[in-house]
Amino acid sequence: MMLRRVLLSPAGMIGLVTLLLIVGMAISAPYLFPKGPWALVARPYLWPGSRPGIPFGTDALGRDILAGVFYGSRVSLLVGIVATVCALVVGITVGAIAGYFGRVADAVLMRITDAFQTIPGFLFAVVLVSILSPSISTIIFAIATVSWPPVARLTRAEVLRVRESEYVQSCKIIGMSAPRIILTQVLPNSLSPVIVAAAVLVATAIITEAGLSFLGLGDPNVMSWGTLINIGRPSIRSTWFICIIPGLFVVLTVLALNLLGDAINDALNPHLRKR
Amino acid sequence: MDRQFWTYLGWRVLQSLVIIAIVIVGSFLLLHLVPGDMVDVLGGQRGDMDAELMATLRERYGLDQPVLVQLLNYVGSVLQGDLGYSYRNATDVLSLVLQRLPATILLVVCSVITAVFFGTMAGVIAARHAHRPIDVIISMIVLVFYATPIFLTGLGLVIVFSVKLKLLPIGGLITPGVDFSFLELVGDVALHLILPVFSLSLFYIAIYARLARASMLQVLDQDYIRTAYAKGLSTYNVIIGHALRNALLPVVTMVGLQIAELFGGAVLTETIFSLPGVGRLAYDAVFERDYPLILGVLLVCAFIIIVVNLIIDIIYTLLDPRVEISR
Amino acid sequence: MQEQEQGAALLDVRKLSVLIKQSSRQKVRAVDAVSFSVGVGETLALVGESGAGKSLTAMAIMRLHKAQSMGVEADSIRLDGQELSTLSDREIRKIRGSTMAMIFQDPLSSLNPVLTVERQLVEAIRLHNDMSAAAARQRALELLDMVRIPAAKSRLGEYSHRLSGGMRQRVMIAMALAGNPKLILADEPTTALDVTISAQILDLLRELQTELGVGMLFITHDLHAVRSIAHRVAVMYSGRIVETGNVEDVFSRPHHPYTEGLLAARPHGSFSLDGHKLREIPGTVPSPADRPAGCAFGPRCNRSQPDCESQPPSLRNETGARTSFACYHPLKEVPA
Amino acid sequence: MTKRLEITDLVAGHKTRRGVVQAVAGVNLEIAAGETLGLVGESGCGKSSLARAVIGLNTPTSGALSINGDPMDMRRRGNHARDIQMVFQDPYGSLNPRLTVQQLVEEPLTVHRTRSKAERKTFVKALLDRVGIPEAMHDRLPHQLSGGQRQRVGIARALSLEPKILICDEPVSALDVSVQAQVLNLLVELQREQNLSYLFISHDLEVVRYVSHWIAVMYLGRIVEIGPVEEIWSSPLHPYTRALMQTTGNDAMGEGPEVKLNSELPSPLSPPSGCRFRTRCPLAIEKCAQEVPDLQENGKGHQVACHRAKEWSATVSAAA
Repeated sequence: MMLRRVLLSPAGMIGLVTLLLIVGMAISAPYLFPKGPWALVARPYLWPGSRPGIPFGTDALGRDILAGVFYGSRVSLLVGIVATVCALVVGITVGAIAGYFGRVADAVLMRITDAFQTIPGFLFAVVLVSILSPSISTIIFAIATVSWPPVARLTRAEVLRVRESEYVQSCKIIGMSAPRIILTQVLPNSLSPVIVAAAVLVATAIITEAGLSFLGLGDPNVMSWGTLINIGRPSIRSTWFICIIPGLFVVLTVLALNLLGDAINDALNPHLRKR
Repeated sequence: MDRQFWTYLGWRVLQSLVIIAIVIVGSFLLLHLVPGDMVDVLGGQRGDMDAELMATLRERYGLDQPVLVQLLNYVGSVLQGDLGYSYRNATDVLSLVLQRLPATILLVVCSVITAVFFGTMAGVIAARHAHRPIDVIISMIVLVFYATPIFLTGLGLVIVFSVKLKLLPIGGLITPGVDFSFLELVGDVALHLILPVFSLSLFYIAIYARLARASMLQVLDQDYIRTAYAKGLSTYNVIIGHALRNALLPVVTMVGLQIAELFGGAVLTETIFSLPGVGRLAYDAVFERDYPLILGVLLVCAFIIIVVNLIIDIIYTLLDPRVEISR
Repeated sequence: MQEQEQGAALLDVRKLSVLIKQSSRQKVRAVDAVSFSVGVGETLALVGESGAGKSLTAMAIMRLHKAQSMGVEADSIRLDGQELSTLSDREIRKIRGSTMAMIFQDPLSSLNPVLTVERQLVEAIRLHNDMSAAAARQRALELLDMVRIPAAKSRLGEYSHRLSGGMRQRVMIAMALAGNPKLILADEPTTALDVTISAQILDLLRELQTELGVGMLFITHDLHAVRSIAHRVAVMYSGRIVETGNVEDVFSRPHHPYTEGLLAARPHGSFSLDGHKLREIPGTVPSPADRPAGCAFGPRCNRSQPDCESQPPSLRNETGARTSFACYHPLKEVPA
Repeated sequence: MTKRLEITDLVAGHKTRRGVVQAVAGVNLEIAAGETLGLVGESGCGKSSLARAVIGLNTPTSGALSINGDPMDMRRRGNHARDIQMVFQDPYGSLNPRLTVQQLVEEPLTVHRTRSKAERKTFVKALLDRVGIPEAMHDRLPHQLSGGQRQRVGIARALSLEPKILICDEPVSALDVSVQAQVLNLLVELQREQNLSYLFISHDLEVVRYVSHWIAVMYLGRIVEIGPVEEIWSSPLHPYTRALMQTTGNDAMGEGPEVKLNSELPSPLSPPSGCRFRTRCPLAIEKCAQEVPDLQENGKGHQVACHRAKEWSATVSAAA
C-alpha cells in the first residue's frame, strides 16, 4: 500500500526508476566491460562522442570513462548502503536508549553525540581514512562514524514523543515490560522519519565517498566516481568532461534518492499533506 | 535577561565544557590509533635516527609513560594552549592553525550568510506561492543544488567562470605581487571569495530553502496567523510581521547543527580554490602524516564550533521567549 | 435579557454555504445554505456538535476560510448595511478587525508566541485608528483595563506563554475590541478554559456587550454557556440550522428531535440514586460527505418517517410554535 | 469492612524546570465495591497526578495504597495490572495507531499469557460485543473509528484483564454530547454487571453527579470537600465547591454564601499558606492564612476543609 502511494507520485516514480537503472548499471558492469575499468582502450583524452563504442571518451591514460562510470556505480551503491545500515544500527540504538530511559543514559549518550557533531564530519572522515589507510572497509567505517549522530538525534526526538503518548502509558499499565514496549510500541511508531532520513543518508554517504576519492583518499584498488573525478582534475582547464561526467552520475543518484525520500515521506504522512 | 536566562546559560556552558572534554579525550584516543608513535614517524622521515636518540626523544615527550599519564599530560598541555609540535613545518601546531584560521573563518562566515539569506528567501517565496509554478520551479532548482556535491559545484564554477568566461580568479585569496590599498585589497579578496563561497553554500542554500519552506507552511497554518489576518493585516504584513520570525526558528537551529559540516566542506573548497585556510592545512597534513597538526585542526575547529553553537543558542533564546520552559 | 430591544439586523446572512474541495472534481457542502441574523446589542448562539459547521460559518463571514481548499457561496451577507459577499479581499480587510472582530477557541495558540502583548495590541490599534505610538500604548492600557486585567501596565511586556489561560483570552478580547467593532464573532471562546475561568470570561463578554452595545455571534457546543450569554440560539446539525428561536423557548420547548435529544443527553440527575439511563442519540454525526439525501438527522431520529428521506426540510415557523425548526414531524407543544 | 481501594496520605509530585510541584499534597480516599468516587477539580488541581500515582505511572513520594485491604507494592506495579486498570481521556492518543481493534483488546491478555489462543479470541469477541463494537469493525484500525467507538475500544482494553477497579480519567470530555451519553450509559451498565469500582475524574460536575456515589472536590493538591453525591449536590459547604456549582446553574443547593471567583489558580510551585484556596476566596479571614483547615465531619460522611463552613452549614443543610 505504501509502495503504491510512492509510485503514484511522479517524483517517487522518477526517483525509483532512476535508482533501478543505476542498480542495473552496477549489476551489468562486469558483463558489459569484462576487461574492467582499468583497461586501456584508446589514446588518452579522447573527447566524448568522437569514437563509437567509447561514447564518454577516455581519461588521462586512455581508459574508457563509460566503463569507469559503470564500475563506479558499484562502489558508490555499496558504500552508500552499507555505511547507512551501520549508521542506522548505531544511531537508532543510541537514540532509542537515550530517549526511552532518559536521565543518566540520555545525558551521557547525548553529550557523546554532541561531541561527534562538533567535529567537522568530512574532515573527521578524512582523518579516519588517512589514519586507517584507505580501503573500502575503512571508508565505510569512517562514513558510518560521522553519520550516525543525526540518526540518534532524530530517533531520540521521536522516541520521546511516542514515549509520552497515552498508548505507551496504557501498555505500562497493562504490565508490559520495557523492552517489549520499546520494540512493539515505540520503535514502530517512531521510525518512519528515520526511514525517510535513511534515503538522504545513502545520498550523503555517496557524496562523502566521492569527496574522499576526489581528495585521493579512495580505495586505490577500486574505481569509483570520485576516483575518476580525481583523475580528471589536473586537466580541468582543457578536458573537463573527465570530471563532469562521473560528477553528473553522482548528482543523478543523489537526486533520485532524495526524490524517493520525499515521496516516502509524503506517503507516510498522507494526512499532513492534505491539511 | 532575568535569572532564568542566566541559569539556562550556565547550564549550556557546563554542557559545552563536557563536550570539549569528550572531544579532547577522543582526539587523544585517535592519536593512539595511529600505528607507531610520533617518534616513529619522525624517524621514518629522517631515516638517520638511531635507537638511542629515539629512546631519548620518547623520554623527553613522555611517550614511555603509561597511557593514563600520557592522557593527563595531553589534557594538561591542551588546556595550556599547547597543541603539540609539527615537525614537518617546524612550528608549534597552535600558531600554525591560528595563522591559517582567518581565511577559513572568512569563507565559512560568508557562506553561512549567503546560505541563510538566499535559502530563506527562496523558501519563503516558495511557501507563499505553495503548489503554484514559482514554488515548483524553486523546488526543482533547490533539489538540484541539494544533490550536487560541493567539489563538483566548485569544479563546475571554475570551468564556467574562470576557465571559459575568465571572469573570476581561479584560486588563491589575494592576487600575488600587487601592492593594494586597503579598499582595493577588500575588493580583491571579495572577488577571490565569490566562487568558493558559492560552491560551499549552494548545498546549504538548498537545505535552508527546503527547511524554510516547510517551516513557513507550518507556521502559516497556525492559529496566531489566523488572528493576524482577523485583525485586518495584509498578507505581506502577516508574513513579515508574524510568520517570518517563527519560521526562522528551525533555520537558526539548523545553522547551529551544520556549522561543523561547513568546516568539513571547507576542506574541499579550500583544496579546489587553493585558499590558505585550515582545511587546506589539514589536507596537506594528512598526506604528510603530520598527526599532531591534523588533531590540532580538529580540536580548534571543534572549539570554535562549540562556541558558535553557544552563541546561536543565545540568539535563539532572544528570538523565542518560550525556550526557558521548553528547554 | 430577553426583553432587550432588538434593532435592525446588524448582521444578516442569507443562504451561506461553505464548500470543501475533496478532490479536483468533488466538493462537499460543509455548511449548507444557512440563514440567520444578529441584531444590534444582541447575542446569537450557534450551537452544535463537532462537524456541525459552526466555526466554518464564522470563518466564511470573516472570509478567513482557506481559499485554496474552500469556497463560499452566499445570497447575501450584510453587515451594518454593507454587503460583504461582493467585496474584494482588500476591502474586506478594512472591515476585518474594525467593524467585525473575532475571538478564537485556544488563546495560547491564537497569540503570537514571539511577540509581546504590547506589540500585538498596538498593532491592532494602529491598524484601524490614526494614532501615534504613544497614544496607541495608552489605548492598549485602557483596553487591558476594560477586559479587567489587573496591573495592566506590567502585562504589556509579557509574552503569551507567561499568562494564564484566562488572561490570554482577555488579551484576545482586548485585541478584538481594538478596532471598535460593531460585531464580535466568538468561536468557542470558553471551551479551552476551566469552568470557573470560563464563567469569568462569559461575565466579561456579557458586561462588555452591554457597555459597548455590540452584536455577538457566539459559537459553542456548551449548552450552559448558551443559556448564560445568548438571547437567541440557532442549533446546527451537519451543516444546517435545524432549529432557532429565543434561548428560553428552544431550551424549554424544543420542537426539533435533535434539539430535544441534545438537551436530554446531558446528565441531569444521579444514576446511583434514581437509576435513570441517559437518553442516547444512536450513531454519530455524519460527515458532510455522507450526509443522507433527506433530513440529515433522519437515520438517528426516533420520529423519522419515509418522507424524511425525500429532501431536506427547510426552516419553518408553525403557528403556535415559538421556535422555527426544520422538521417534517416536529415534537408538538407540550402544555406546560 | 475493608474498602476495595484505599488511598492513604498520598503525596505525589513532579519536577519542572522551576522547581518541584507537589501536585498531590496528602490525599485520603476510599472506594467501596461497586461504587464510584467522582473526583472534581480544575486543570492543575492534581487530579490527573493522583490518577497517575494510583495507577503506577508515577511513583508517589509517600503514602500507601491498598486493594481489598492488601497493601500494594509501590515498586512492582506490574503485579497489580489485573486489579486496577485505566480508561484515558483521549480516544485518539490512547490506542496504538498500528494495531487493529481485536489486537488492541487482546494485547493485555497476551502480555499476561492468560487463556489459550482460541479462548482469547472468543473472549475478546464477546467483550467487544458487550461494549457495542460490531464484529465488522474488529479488524479496523483506530483511525477508521469514530471518537465514541474508540472510547468503547479503550474501555474493552481496560476490562480485558477483568480488573475490579477502573480509573476513568476524563473519559467523556473529548466526546460530543450525544456520544457522551452513550459512553456514560455503558460505564454505569458495566459497573452494575461486574460490580466494578470506579475512580471517575472529571471537570464536569453534572457528569460526575450522574455516575458517582461519592464526590470529592480537589483544589491545588488537596481534597477540600467530600461526601455522598446528594449531600454535595444539595448542600455544598466549601466556598470553592459552591463556586463550581454556580457555573452549572445548580438551583438545588441550599442557602449559603454566593461565591464568585475573580482570580485564577495560583502557581502550584508556591501554594498559599494555610488554606490553599484563600487567595481566591471572597470569604477568607485571617485564620485562613495561618492554619491549614482539616477535613471536618459534617454528618452523613460529608466532610469539608474550611474554617468558616460551620457559619453557614446550618442554613445550607436546612434548605436541602
